[in-house]
Formats: sequence, C-alpha cells, structure tokens
Amino acid sequence: MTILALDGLVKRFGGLTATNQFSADVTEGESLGLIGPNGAGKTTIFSLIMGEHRLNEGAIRLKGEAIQDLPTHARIQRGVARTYQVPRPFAEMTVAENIRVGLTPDSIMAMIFGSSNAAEELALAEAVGFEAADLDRLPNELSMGDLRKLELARTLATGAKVVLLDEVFAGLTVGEIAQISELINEKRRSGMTFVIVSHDLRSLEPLIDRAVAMTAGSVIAEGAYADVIADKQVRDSYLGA
Amino acid sequence: MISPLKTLTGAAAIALAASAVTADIKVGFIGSMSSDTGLSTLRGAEIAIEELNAAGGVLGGQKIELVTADTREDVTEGVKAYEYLAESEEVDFIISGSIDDVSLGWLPRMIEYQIPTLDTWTSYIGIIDMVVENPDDMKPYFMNIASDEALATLYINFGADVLKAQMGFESVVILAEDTAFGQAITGLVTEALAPVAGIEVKDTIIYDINTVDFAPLFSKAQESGADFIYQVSSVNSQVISSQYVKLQVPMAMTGVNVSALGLEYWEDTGGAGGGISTLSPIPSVGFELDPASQAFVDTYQAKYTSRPVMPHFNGFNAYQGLKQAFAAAEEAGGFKDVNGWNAAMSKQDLKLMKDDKLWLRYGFWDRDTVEPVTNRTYPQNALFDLEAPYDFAQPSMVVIQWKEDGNVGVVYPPEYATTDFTLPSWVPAK
Amino acid sequence: MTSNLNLRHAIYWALFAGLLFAMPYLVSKGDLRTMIFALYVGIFAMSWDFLSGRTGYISFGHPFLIGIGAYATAILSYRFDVPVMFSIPLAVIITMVASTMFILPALRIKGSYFALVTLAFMELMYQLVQVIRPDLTGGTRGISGVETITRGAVNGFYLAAFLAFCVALFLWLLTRTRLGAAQSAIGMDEEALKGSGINATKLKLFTFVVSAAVAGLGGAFYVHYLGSIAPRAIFDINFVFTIIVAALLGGAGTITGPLFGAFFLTFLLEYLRPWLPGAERYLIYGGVALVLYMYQPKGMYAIAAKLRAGVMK
Amino acid sequence: MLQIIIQGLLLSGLYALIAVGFTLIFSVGRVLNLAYGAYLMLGGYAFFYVSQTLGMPKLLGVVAAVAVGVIAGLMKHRFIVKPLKGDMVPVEIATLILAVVLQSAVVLMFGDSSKILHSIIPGVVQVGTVSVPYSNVFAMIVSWTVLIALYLFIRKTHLGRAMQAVSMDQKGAAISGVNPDHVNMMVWGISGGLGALGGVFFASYTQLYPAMWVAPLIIAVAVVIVGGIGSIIGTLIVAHIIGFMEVMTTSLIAPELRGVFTMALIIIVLVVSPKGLFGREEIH
Repeated sequence: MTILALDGLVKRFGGLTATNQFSADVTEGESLGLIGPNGAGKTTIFSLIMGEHRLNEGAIRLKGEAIQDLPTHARIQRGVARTYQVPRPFAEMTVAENIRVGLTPDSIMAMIFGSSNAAEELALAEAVGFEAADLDRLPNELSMGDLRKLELARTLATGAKVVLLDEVFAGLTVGEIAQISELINEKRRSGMTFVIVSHDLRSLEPLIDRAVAMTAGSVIAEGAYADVIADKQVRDSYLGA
Repeated sequence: MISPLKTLTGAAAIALAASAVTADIKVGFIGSMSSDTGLSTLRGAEIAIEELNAAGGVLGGQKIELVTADTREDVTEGVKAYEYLAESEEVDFIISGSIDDVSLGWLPRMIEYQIPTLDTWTSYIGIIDMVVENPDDMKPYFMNIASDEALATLYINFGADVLKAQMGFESVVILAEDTAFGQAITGLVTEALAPVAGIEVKDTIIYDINTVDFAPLFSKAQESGADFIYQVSSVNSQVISSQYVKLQVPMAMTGVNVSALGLEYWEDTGGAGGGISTLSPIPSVGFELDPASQAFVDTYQAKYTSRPVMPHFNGFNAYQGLKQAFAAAEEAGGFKDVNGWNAAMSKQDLKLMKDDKLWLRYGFWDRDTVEPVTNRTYPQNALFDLEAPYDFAQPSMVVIQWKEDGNVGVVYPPEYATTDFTLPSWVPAK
Repeated sequence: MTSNLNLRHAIYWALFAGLLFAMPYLVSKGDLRTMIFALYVGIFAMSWDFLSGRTGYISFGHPFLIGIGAYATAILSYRFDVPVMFSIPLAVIITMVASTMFILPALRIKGSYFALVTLAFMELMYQLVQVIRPDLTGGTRGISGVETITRGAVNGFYLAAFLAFCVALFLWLLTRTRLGAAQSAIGMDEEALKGSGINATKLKLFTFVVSAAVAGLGGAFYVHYLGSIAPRAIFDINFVFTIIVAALLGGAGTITGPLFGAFFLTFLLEYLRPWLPGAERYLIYGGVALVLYMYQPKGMYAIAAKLRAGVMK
Repeated sequence: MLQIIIQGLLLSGLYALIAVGFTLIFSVGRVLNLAYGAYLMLGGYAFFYVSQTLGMPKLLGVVAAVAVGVIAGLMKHRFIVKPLKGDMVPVEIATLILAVVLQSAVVLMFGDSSKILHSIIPGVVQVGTVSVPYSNVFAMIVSWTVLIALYLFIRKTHLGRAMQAVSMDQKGAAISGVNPDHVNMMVWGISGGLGALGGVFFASYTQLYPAMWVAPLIIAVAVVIVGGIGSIIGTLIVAHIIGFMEVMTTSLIAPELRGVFTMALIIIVLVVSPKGLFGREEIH
C-alpha cells in the first residue's frame, strides 16, 4: 500500500527549475533510495515533502491525505520527518533534551502541564546506540556519527512512520556507517518506511529495497537497485556530473 | 570645555566637603543640573542659602545645607529624585527648577510626603488648577512664576497695542508645536486675538516637535496670506527660530520662544536668532533691574563664571522665593507644620522699587481673590498684574526682542520697555 | 511539570520570599524606595527576558507593551473613573490583545529586522500618543494625579515585591517545563524546531503574549505607583536601555537573573547620587554597564556559576 | 508644487547621506549599529567646537568632524565589534549602551542646552516664492557627491569589490585572499566618517543637543529597512520617498503627522517584504 505519493512535483527558484514533474510512490514499510548526481534536486524533494519550500505544482499525499498545503509541523504530526545533511542539534541542549524536544507534543497546554518521560528518552537514545551516560552530553562534545544518531533519535521521537534520511553517511567513519546501517535495518524490520539519499552508493545498497534515480529535477529511472544503477541514462548523468 | 575628569574629582571634593558639615536644616534642589534653567534655580538657591547662613542662620541659628537631585529633565528620574530628597535626605523644604512634565511627575510624591515645595520654572496652569481643586493636598505647593494663562492674556494686549496699532498687522497665522503647552497657548490666543486685538486668525498650523526641516511649514504660513506669524514653541525652539532666520522668511514672527529667554541664546544660535521676539517671564534678559535684583546679579556673576552668565527668571524666583520660604518658616516655627507654613507663605509680600515705582513684587494670590481680567483665581501662584500702569504688581510677562546685532531688549509693555519692536531687515514693512 | 522541581528549588524560593518580606526591617526607607523601582524594572526585564532572552527575538520596543498597559489603566481610572481593581486587569487584557494584533504580522520577521520593527512600534506609539486623542492621553504632558494604590514606602515595596515574586515564580515555572525547552529551541534553531513537529509560530505567539501580559501588568501597577505618566518617560530609548541591560547583566534566559540585574543597575545609579549628583553619574553608570557586558555578555548569572564551580573544585 | 520639489530634494539628500553609513555596516559587518546616531552627534559637536568655539575655519571643522567620526568608527570596531566577534545581538546591545554613554559624555562636556550651528555658507536664494539657503544646497550637493563617489568606489575599485565580497560571504571572501577583518575595519571607519559628515549637515539643519542621536538613527533605520539592506541606489530612492513624504505631509496634510507615516511605512514594508523594497543583503 502506498504511504507517500509524490505526484508531478514542480519547484522553480526564480528562473531555475529545481524539480520538474517529479513523481514517485513509496510503499508502506519499504526503504527507497533516492540517487542522483550533485545538484540533481534530491534535497529539494525532501524540503518539498516537509513543506520547507512551497510547491509550485503537483501534489503530495501521505496515507492518502493531501499534505502539500500544510505547514511543516503539521506534516510531521501526520507521520513524516527528515534528517539534515548537516545535523542540526539544539546546540545548548544535552542529548536527552534534544530528544525531549522531539518527544514534545505540539500543544502549549501539554507542554506546560505534561511532564517529560525520562524512560522514553533513554529508550530512544539507546535505540540509536547511545548509552545512559551519554544523555547529559552536549552536541559540541559529540562526533559526527553521534550527531547523526542524535538527529535520528530526535526524528524518531516525533513518532514519524516515514523517515527521510539526507546524506546519512556523510562525514562518518567506517565503524559509524556500520552502526547507523544496523540501526536503519533494525527499524526497517520493525516496519518503518525510509527514503534515503546518499552519495555513498555502496553503503546505501544494502539498506534499500528499491531505487529512484533523478537528474535535473526529474526521475530518469526506477526499480531494483542493480537495474537502476545499470541504466545508461543514470550512468551518463553521474559521469556528466 | 571642562574636562570630565576634572569635573569628577571636583564633584567628589564638593560632595566630601558638603558631608563634612553637620547641618540642621536641609533644603533639597530638584531639577536638571546641566541645563541653564535648572542651574539658574540651583544657583539662586545657593546664593540665598549662603546669605541666610552668613546672617547667623535660620530658625534659631541653625545652618542650612543644600542637597541636590538631578532630574535630567526626565519624568521618572524626577520621581526618583523627589523620593531621594524626601526619604534618603529627609529634607525640610524643596526648591524646584523642573520643567512641566517633570513637576507633574513628582507632584503625587509631594502630595504623599507633604514637604513644602516651591516651583520656580514650570508655569503650567494645570498645576494651579490642582491647587484650586484639591486645596488640602496641594498645601505644600507654591509656584512663584505667573502661570501660562496669564502670560498669554497679556500677550493679547501686545497684539493690539503693537502689532495692530503700530505695525498695521491685520491677520495672523499661528505656528504652534504639538504639545500641551502649544495647545493651551494656541487656544487662548486664538480665542482672544480677533475679539480683543482685532487680528484675524487666517490659519493654525500644528507641527511635530521633532521636525527637521521647517521650510515647508514656512511656505504654508506664507500661503495663508497672513501679515505675520504667531509662534508657540517651548521644545526645540532654537530650531524653528534659527531656520526662520536662515531661510529669511519674509514675514514677521513673534510669539513664544522659550530658547530665547537666556543670555546664551545668541551664542548658542551662532547669531541665527536676530529679529526673534518672544514673551518672557520676568525678570528677563534685556530687562532693567531694580537695585535689589541687580545686587543679586552682581553676587551671582562674582560667584559663577560658567554659563548661564546671567540667571534666568527662575534664578531670581529661587533667590527671593527661598528667602520667603524661610521667612514663612520662621513664622510657622519650621516647615513641619504645613498648614502654618502655607498660611505664612501665602502672606509673604516683597515689593521691589525702582525709581520710586513698584517694579517687582514677590507675593502670592490668595484662595479667594479673583483676578479681574481673566476672571479666575490663582491660589499659591505668583502675583501679577494684567493692566497698565502695573501698580498692583509687575506684568505677568514682558515681550523681548533679539536684534540682528545681538542686543536684546524689552519691547512691551511700554512701562518696562528698553527698546522698540522692529522688523528683521529681510522682512518688508507693511 | 513537577519532575524538574526539587526541594532545593523550593528552599531557594522560600528564602527569596522571606528576604523580601524581611526587607523593610533591614534597610532604610530610601533604600526601600530604590528597591521599588528596581522591582518594577525587574518585572519589565523578566518580561523582556521571557521573550528575547530565550527565543533570541530581541525586542527593542518593550516599552511599547509596558506603555499600553500603563496608559490603558491610567486613562480608564483617571478619565472614566473605573476602579483600579477593574482597570488593571482590563489593562492587562488590552495589552495582550493589542500585542497580538501587532505581532501577528511581525511573526515572520526574524533577527535584526524584528528588533527594528519593535523599535519602530515604540516610536510610532510615542508619536501617536501625543497626536491622537490628547484629551485622553494628556498629550506630551501626560496624565498626572493617577490614583496611587499604596501610600508609603513599605506598602509600595510589599506590593511591588509581591508582584515581582509572583511574576518571577510564574515565569520560572513556565521555563522549567517543556515549553521552556521549546522556547530555547527557537533561539537555537527555529527550523529544526519545526522539524521536530512543533508549531513554532504558535509558540512564538504564546511567548509574546505572555511577555506582553507581564509587561502590561508591570506597566499598569507601575503607573499606579508613580501616580503620573508621560510619553517621554515610557516610550524612550533610555528606558529600553535600562530594561535590556538589566536583563543581560543579570543573565539572559534565566528569569531570576534579570531581576538581580535590575537591582544592580538601579542601586548603582542611586548609590552614585550623593557623590555625583550631575551628568557624570550616567557616564559612570553606562560605562560600568558597558565594561561588564563586554567582559561577560552572559551576565552575572554566568559569573556566579563560574565562581560556584570554582568553589566546588 | 515647485516648493515641494525643492524642499523635498534638499531634505532627501540629507536623509540619504545619513542613511548610507548605516547601511554599509548593516550589509558588510552584518550588525545593526545602534550607536550610529552617535557618529552624527560626535560629528556635529566636533564641528561646533572647532568652528564655533575655537573660531577656526569651517572647512577645518568639517575635516575635524569627519576625523572624529572615522576614529570613533575604528575604535568601535576595535573595542566592541572585534571582542564580541561580530555577533549580531551582543554588538547591537553593546552599541546601544555605548550610545547612551556617549550621550552622557556630551552632556558633561557641552551641557544639556541645545546649540545652533552657523550656516556653512550664509545667505539664501529665492526661487520663485521658495527661499533656499545656500547651506542646504551645499549639503545636498555634498550628499550626492559622496553617494556617487561611494557607489563608484564600491563598483570600480579593488577595495570596494573586496567590501562587496565580504558583504556577500565572509568565508568565501577570506578564501579568495581578502582579509575580512581589514575590510570590516575599513567599513567601520568609513561609516563613522559618513555619519559624522551627515551629523554636521543634520545639525546645521536642526540643532545640536545631547539626545540628537536618536532621531537620525530612526531616519537611517527607516530608509535602510524600506530600501533594503546594502543597496546604495535603494537608499537613495527611499531617502527620497521618505523625504518627499515628510514634505508633502507637512505641506498638504497635517504637519503634526510628519513622523507617523514614516513609522507606519517601516512597519508595513517589514511585514509585507521583510527584505525591503530593493532587497539583497550585500552592498551593490
């Protein structure tokens, strides 16, 4: 069953068309790889899904509901969230507090009168590979791998069912890549849906069920990873880049 | 220019010296300590206190100490200053060189503490109205300058006698600042000019006090076709007058210009103030002084070398008023009994003669006497006389004019005049 | 909400309340008067801090909010004889409504632009108060003879102390909740906060309105303490200066810090008075503020924390 | 009509000069310099001291004013902006405190009372029914000359392009061999000089008084916000919009509403188009 449907997305920045009639469907529980050369428009797609950029044309449906006119936070509440290429932790908050913001409900009353759940924070931190002792650390004490884990934890904390991962391996050591991959696979097994952008195709391959290749804002191929990567147009686009 | 460091050490030295003397009676000064008007009151009070102390002290040989509180002409600072004088210094009497809104700011405090207080600068009739309405609360308050309503009233006579009769002006355009003062004066003048002085008001232009460029306003005034401009300006008055001179506006301009009241006006405007005339409380610059007031000025000038070289009217008021306040205290056995002090202060009456004529009178209206011209009472306000030959008291004001050569003189009323009213050289005669 | 609170905090607050209660027995009346001003400045600084110290949305026009509250109650009670017990709550509500009306369009403005638009609001207010309905506002001279609700330094102090204590406790409790964390998150990375599923606009609006309510409350009681109000005394950049510097010297984002910053600034100015009655006082006052701020932009709170950490070692 | 055009042009030229130094700092240094108005105050008082108190030639007074402004700008950069690492909010706060400190210093040295400057060039010329003082014409000519020179300087010279580069991207500029620190220092100096020069003319229009830094700051803020940060052409155009709006309000509507429209314009433009009518944040 399709959980996230992208239908004919068009986004223009001034004279530049960053996204041109982009369409793709994501099935519930699958992991989709979004590949393409630099400047192909992958991050823009994420921004459009999340509502950080306004769509010029097209429709985005989450579980059948059109969400393209909703503000970002409302989309997240409906179950889609993303991570950033450059992690964006709240710099003066500890790991636990960062996760706490992700867990915070979007209601002023609940924020004031509800209380934070330390056990849930710990569970999420441990789920991405932190230990209890890490909870009080500040972002400037963390490695890039830890920052990605923290962002993943905060994203998962929002309760998202569809998670968009942007350049999830950038800046990581081999060990960290393995750790993050393990985490993603674990979440896949639990039924979470992923859309993953990565330059590191070798690390990406084992994490995805299917790939969509794009260049210049449009889809040029989609299907099984091996087929897509073998596609002539896809190869040309990478060489050209 | 004074070096800040020198001022600092100087101030510290004075503060130390002051605290070394153990005083019996404390007088508080409230006002701006860096403006000419504020300093005039402060110095007038200082001289009066020195003289009283030199003459053996007051209230059975006690010495007077003066403590100061700067208001920076800021309303909130004024409230704090009053509280400081009342609560920290516990002064017996307060002499004020505050501007209107600062006085209005600390008045509720005066009502609370009931400390005898003499205002020497603000002339706001609204405060006298408070005395009329709440006589009990306002017992400690006296204002020894004629209130603005009286100033405006006499000014109408100037319109009739000089502007209309002598200059032949038939119509006026009023150029007034957008302040309560501007509104009050404009209202009084507008109502009275036509019926009393026979001068038609063609237009009234209200301007914002932060106006940078007055050229469009003067153009508008010229377009009205009036014979002269009546100006009402108490805030940033130098700006409008200097632009009048710099633009050489071909119309006469007279009225109220608060900046032109001090002798530093010429220096501060760099000479861009010739031809400006304004009503002025008295004694004023260009005003002939009686021997007693002249003696005060001589003492003042021997004692102080920095500006203002000549005290403003409120310096005279402070000097005489402080002495009267202490005379009243002698009678009432001090300042604590506010009712007694009020009664004694109300009776103070000092007549200064010049050439065997009553020249200046320092006294106060009582509760019930109705002033015949304005037909109202002015309790606890300075005595004034709105009708020639001014044998009851001095006029509520005089009109002074700055000439283009930097001289200044009184042009109205004739009994007090030292020079004639003239048009600036660039204004064509009518 | 209670999970962040512990006995230690309760003891601190109780000590604070006790100190305030005992104050009239400890200091002179003159100092008590100074403290009243410090407490009101503290309320304004806490209001500023709740908005600007945490979210990073700097308000250079806070007197705009204070002035609405102050003018509203002054006009209601002085011109229309509304009893103070009604005019003050009404003034708070009017401040909240007016702030909402003004802030809604300004919510999309960020950074220095937000600071400038608040400054413009204050200037606009300054000019409008004098031009529009001077029969109500009293124009440039303002209104004198507004009903004062306390007589004497001790009563004035207790009222101001009670208000400041309630405001401090209320705002402090708010910031201890997840709301406080979310507010801080706005200051750190507003986009990332939205990315955590939180409606940042709603949060900003709420923060602004709470800040406005406190400013309006403080302004309303302040005018009934002063007994008079004038546009020059409220909508003034020097007033902005006092509020912001008090908050920053105390420690932005800490709520109680600004209260202490207000005490420090007010007493610095008052204690210089006998020695430097004239303009020198303000030079020293501003100079001290500038040097302290340059030395530690995070304020005395940070200095105290450092010292405490030093002692602990 | 003629009157509105002449008076509008004269006032707008002055406003443009006042605003341009402010926009330079906003665009290159990326901070609001709330003590900008203090340059005008320092410049005005320096001119007054040299030409009126000491009685030296007026040209010397102008030179002294500009020198004081440049020094003030450089010192501000050295002692405030650099130690605070150019962080926006701390610099804004620190400059606000500095402005208040400078105001007290002026009160201490010159007193509270305001002062009027001599006309830089005495005399007026009558154009139809409109009186035009030579000083105001001179102020307008100097304003335009300075603005054009500044525009050419930024466009045509190596240093100017370095400023442009820094205003676009500090790090990028550093990579391409421009030292952003030097450029920033220079811009603070230039801005100080421009402000002080503006102060001489502003004060010769109005007056010298200790709180005079607020009004021109508001004018600069208005012009820069509406015009857009860093746009010299935008500054020029908007200075004319605001200048003409003031003259027309005064002549045709109600003079007491002079400032209200300016404030309303700021708020409306900020809300509708937060980057100003002539957008862009780098200088151009």
